[in-house]
Amino acid sequence: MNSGMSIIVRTITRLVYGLAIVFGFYVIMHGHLTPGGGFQGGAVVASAFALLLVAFGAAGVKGKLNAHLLQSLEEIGALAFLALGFVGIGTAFFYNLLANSGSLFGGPVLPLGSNPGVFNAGGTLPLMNWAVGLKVMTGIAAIVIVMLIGARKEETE
Amino acid sequence: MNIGNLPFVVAALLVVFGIYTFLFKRNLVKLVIGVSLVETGVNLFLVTLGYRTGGIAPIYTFAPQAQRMVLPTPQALTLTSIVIGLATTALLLSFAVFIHRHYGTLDVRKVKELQG
Amino acid sequence: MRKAVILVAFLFVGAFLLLAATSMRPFGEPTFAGMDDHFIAETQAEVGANNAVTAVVFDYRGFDTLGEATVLFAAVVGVLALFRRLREDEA
Amino acid sequence: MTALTNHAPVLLIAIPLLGAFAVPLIGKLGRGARDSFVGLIALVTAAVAGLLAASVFGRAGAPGLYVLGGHQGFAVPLPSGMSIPIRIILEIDGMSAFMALITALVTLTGAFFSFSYWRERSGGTMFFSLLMLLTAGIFGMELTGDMFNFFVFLEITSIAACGLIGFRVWLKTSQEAGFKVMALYTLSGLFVLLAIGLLYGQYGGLNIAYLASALTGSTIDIVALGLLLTGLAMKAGAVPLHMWAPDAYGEAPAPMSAVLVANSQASLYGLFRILFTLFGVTVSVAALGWILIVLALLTIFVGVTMALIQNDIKRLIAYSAVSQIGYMLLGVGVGLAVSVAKPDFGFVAMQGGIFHMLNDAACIGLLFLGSGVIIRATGTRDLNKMGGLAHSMKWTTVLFMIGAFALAGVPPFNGFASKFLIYEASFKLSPFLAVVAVLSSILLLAVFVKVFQAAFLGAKPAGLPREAPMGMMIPMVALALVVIVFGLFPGFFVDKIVTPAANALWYGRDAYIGLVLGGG
Repeated sequence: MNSGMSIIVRTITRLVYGLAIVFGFYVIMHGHLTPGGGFQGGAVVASAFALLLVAFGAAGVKGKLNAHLLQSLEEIGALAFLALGFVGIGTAFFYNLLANSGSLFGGPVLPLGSNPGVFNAGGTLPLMNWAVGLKVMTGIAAIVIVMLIGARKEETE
Repeated sequence: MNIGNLPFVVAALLVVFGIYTFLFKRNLVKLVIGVSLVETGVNLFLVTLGYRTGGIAPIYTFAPQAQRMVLPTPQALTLTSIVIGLATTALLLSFAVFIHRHYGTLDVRKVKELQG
Repeated sequence: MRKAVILVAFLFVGAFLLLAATSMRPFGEPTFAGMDDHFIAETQAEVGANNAVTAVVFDYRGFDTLGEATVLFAAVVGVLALFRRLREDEA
Repeated sequence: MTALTNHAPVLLIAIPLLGAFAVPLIGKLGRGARDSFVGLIALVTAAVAGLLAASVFGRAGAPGLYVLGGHQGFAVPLPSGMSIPIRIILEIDGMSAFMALITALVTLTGAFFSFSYWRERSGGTMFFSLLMLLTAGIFGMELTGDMFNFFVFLEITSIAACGLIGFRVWLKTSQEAGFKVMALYTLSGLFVLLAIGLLYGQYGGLNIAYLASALTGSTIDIVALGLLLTGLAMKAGAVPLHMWAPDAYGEAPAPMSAVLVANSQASLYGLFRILFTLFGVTVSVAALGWILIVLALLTIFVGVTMALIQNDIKRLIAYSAVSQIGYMLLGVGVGLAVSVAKPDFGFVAMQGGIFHMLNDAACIGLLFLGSGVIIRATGTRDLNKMGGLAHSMKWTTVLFMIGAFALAGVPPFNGFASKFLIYEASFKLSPFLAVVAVLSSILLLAVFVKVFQAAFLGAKPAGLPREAPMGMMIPMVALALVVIVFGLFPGFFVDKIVTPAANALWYGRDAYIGLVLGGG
């Protein structure tokens, strides 16, 4: 099985995929301040995984990206998101308990209107961004890796 | 008809092209492309709904003062609909892979065990 | 015959959609924006997020987002189930 | 207890979701742990559904609210004095609670049947995960009071259902059916989304009650109605958009076919909710009612005649299931056609149509489970290759017979109770409708006499097929009990649960809107 693409693609991939992952995490982290959020950042990180898969082939990443491990991580992300929904069940499901509470991510936003961005605000939003980000990056990566391996099997038969 | 409504018309045309592809093409992958086209058209339509003339993105970080902002809800809806589109496309393509395994073809005229 | 019926249905749907697109309100001027104006005005005070879209996605319409995450989860489970390793007697 | 009742609507969606997310992790512990976890989740879900139904029917079906994510100020007043709810609201009235009961019944029996049915198969954890997702999606569709939320849950059911239809990847037909159903489900979902976009663009809100109060009957509203009608009729499997339904029911694993019927009924519920509550009096309901009646007659006729010529037992039951969707449409269509004048027989028709949803879920579920047992015992789906099963499978024979009689509307089973209401009321609107409905029922009886003769009667088969294990029998017996009890005491159930459900659609529009927007 011919795994992966030419040396040019592989070299560029080695340079770029780390940057893509870092940028994805940045987008997830600042979801409540800048354009982006859990879904978008997760998709960026997943695209880095997809890039690795395309450049090195299914055999090249074997043992490093395991679909079942990714699926387990995705379940953890989904459960964390559901749990964050349950946090506010004292009032209502999905009640934002942490917003303006003064504790973690509960800071007030000052000044109102245009500002440079208060990171310690948003209540459960940043946490949800993390949960969803984890879920999306692992979920999409799992889909891509499984479909790629399945499709490759097709060609060699 | 109002020429200012062109974005809506473009979105509707995309949907129409998608439905055309879905109804008249013979290749399963092209059917998936047709469904994706309809999806894109609907997403485009949702985004155009939220636009306000001269509006900026509804984000306050370093925003210019006293500007109109576009509506945030359609953007949230579009985000949801994009993820749903990704999910359906993935599943459809998986089915196409398995149909190719079983039937050895992607031609809808030959994939017809289920009739009547 | 079958093809003619499909063609007529297609033309009907297409005309229907274009009719809708041309009779929409003018582009760029939403008539009822009360809900969205509330989101834009209150996102910083109520939720504490500068990004109103994220505030809508995770707070005001958080339940939709749970559903959306579930859709993705369902797709992952579905795809993994299709490509799973089968038992001997099943192949 | 009150806290549990208050949170019941959201728990009904969140508990199956929790189950779906956790099953793959718990499945790593082994099959016993997985099965007991799934069983526990299914039981708890059914208990919560019962609790919710008890509280809703306890207050005679008056609607109740659950505002997600906020306790204060969930509505924004507009300058014109109208207000828009800004958060997602679950709104539960008699009809929603009734549908939740049906779903709980079908998914509970389906899950318990699957424990034995899927024992010797691979991928059990994913199978149960998809089942839980489908359950959560159906509950979400039935309980939500928000258009976009409805769409999201519609898509959850689509994807989970198609994962289940294509689950047996070694069957080429299941893959074909999976592709076909997924493509058509997606298309129908996109039609619904397009309509939601149109309504949002015109009125700036997504809540059903708010939209219902804002609709004016303009061109856009009519286009949106057309799109919703097409999309949901397609997803419910009404003729002429039924081409996916027999494939889906026929190719899915047997217990899942029953759940898929519940899924179609949820789409039907969405259709009724949109026709009665969202649009209601703003459009010409008589014309819409007649459209539904025509669709219903076509569905009944095509379903029954196609069932007559099938030799594949699952596909035969699948076409009968399609025809039963027609009876529900007929009952509610007759009600809708006369809902401006509100004569008594219109309400009776509504009762019949709605009651038939529950009865159909029970007896079609029983038949699908029975077909699963038969196929497992004989190893074939072809009726011509079966025969003599009554010699060794007495229990299955009796249960299958109960299901078939109930489906064909033979007294004293539950199918008769609801079909009789439909015949009676549709006769008053037009005798022709009743004639078609009665004749189709008789044909359906003929269909099942054929099945009976082919599969159960005849000489003893060579390798005597064994009776199904206890784990499959108990769910079937439970469904058969539902069939018999609802058939013997229809008056009681019509009074207690069907009338509030019919009331919610027929009279409940103002109360539904008023509860969200205040005043009303």
